[in-house]
Amino acid sequence: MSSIITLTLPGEIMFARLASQTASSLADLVIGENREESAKRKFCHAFELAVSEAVTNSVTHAEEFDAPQMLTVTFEFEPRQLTVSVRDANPPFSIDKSAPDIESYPVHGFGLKIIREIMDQFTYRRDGDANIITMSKSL
Amino acid sequence: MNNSNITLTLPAERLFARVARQTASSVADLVIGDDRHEPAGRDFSHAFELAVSEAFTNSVTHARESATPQVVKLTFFFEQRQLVVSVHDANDPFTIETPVPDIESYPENGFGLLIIRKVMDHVTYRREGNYNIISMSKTL
Amino acid sequence: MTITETSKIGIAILSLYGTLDALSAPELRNNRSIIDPEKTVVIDLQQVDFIDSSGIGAIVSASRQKRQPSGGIVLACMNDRVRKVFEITNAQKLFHIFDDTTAAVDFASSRQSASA
Amino acid sequence: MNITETSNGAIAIVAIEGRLDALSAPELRNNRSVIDPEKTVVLNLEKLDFMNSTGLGAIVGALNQKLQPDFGIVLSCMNDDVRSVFEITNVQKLFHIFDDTAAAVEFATTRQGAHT
Repeated sequence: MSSIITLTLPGEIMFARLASQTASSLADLVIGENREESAKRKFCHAFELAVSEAVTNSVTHAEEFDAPQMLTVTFEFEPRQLTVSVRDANPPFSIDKSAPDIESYPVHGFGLKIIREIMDQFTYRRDGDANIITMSKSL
Repeated sequence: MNNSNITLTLPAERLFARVARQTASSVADLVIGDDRHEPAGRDFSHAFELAVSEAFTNSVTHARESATPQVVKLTFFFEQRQLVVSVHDANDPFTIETPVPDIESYPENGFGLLIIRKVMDHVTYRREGNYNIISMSKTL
Repeated sequence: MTITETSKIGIAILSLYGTLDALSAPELRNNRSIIDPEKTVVIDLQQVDFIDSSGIGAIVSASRQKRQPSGGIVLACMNDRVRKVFEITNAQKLFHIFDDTTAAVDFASSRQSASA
Repeated sequence: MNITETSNGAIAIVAIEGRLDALSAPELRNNRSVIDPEKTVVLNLEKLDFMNSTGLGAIVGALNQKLQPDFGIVLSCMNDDVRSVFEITNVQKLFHIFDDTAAAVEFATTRQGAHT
């Protein structure tokens, strides 16, 4: 049995924080009470971080629009798994960029690598003129 | 800070009251900005945690049994230092003019709307089509 | 929410940890020591990070279970966030409230023996 | 996010509290000691609850400002969540990281001494 939760917000940088905190509190519900603290902590942090990266990416690549575009973050809540997708109206992009070479002291480009590392699944698709990235992790 | 409109749609189940509450607290933190550690900031966030937890729990408690799963929609709108949150559900109409429970009678319910009225600056209820909308606002 | 139960000189001490709302209130309502009319219970609220009207209702209903409502439930260690909700609802009037569990247990046992 | 700054000899100790993400990163980037190429800074991350890749980029960016890329920025007291972001991206390779601030300051002072 899965439940759908949707969060729509303006594509502004302050809302990356909001989306990540909502994701963390949902992840906390997936775990429930009887998990020990560090497993709970890791699962919640994974979603807090992944959603923070995904929404930050959407917002920072939306510069060419004047008014902020609305983003939709959709959560599919299941007993042992949480799936979250982020939909924006930005131009198409690829999630297969390789991580930056560390020796070059890079300041950008870490976001996608972080998501790939901490989520079980991470996919991208184009839907009409919208990007949808989908991330999921199970217990 | 321009004005911003956020919506959160959740299944009408007790389990999700915490997500509603924590999201309300996060939005309130955005309105407060960096003085979230000051007492005024903490009270402002706590007020919205309480108000949203109560309003959402009321919607869940009175949700009708129906084939299609019932949902509760929260919208957050903030400008400068004022935050307005409204809670939409498809339940039967109700009133927010409930009497204050008489504490000596050890009441077990009726506290919800009392808490909302005490912690929020303004509370209004209206009917829109077959939806209830309770709007609550507070200025920092 | 999790409940850890200990007891001292015949008084049950329930330490609540986490959120006391509509979802977790039944756990408190169905606790064996809460339900037992003869048992005086100290509820330690130190680790409660959030309580709303459902939580207040569960604590008020606990005291209704007891033979002598005003003494059956004793509260201890209220943090500011919990105290604020008790004061909004005036529910603090229904309970003896102490800053630490030792004082709460001493009071509870004195009432227990007085009415036994 | 709150930044509090103290100093120990020539070393600036910048403590960051709260969340370091795209919303708060500019504050760190514009911090006077962070910008000063000659100033060695110990970044105390003890009270840093959350950091994402934008925050990480701000810290790497700070190091890029320094004349001494080896010890211009020294890090101390990372919690597990923050440490995981450094390790996932391998950025921990670029920094000397200590479990307590005193050790970080001592290291920075000796390196600074060796170089002046």
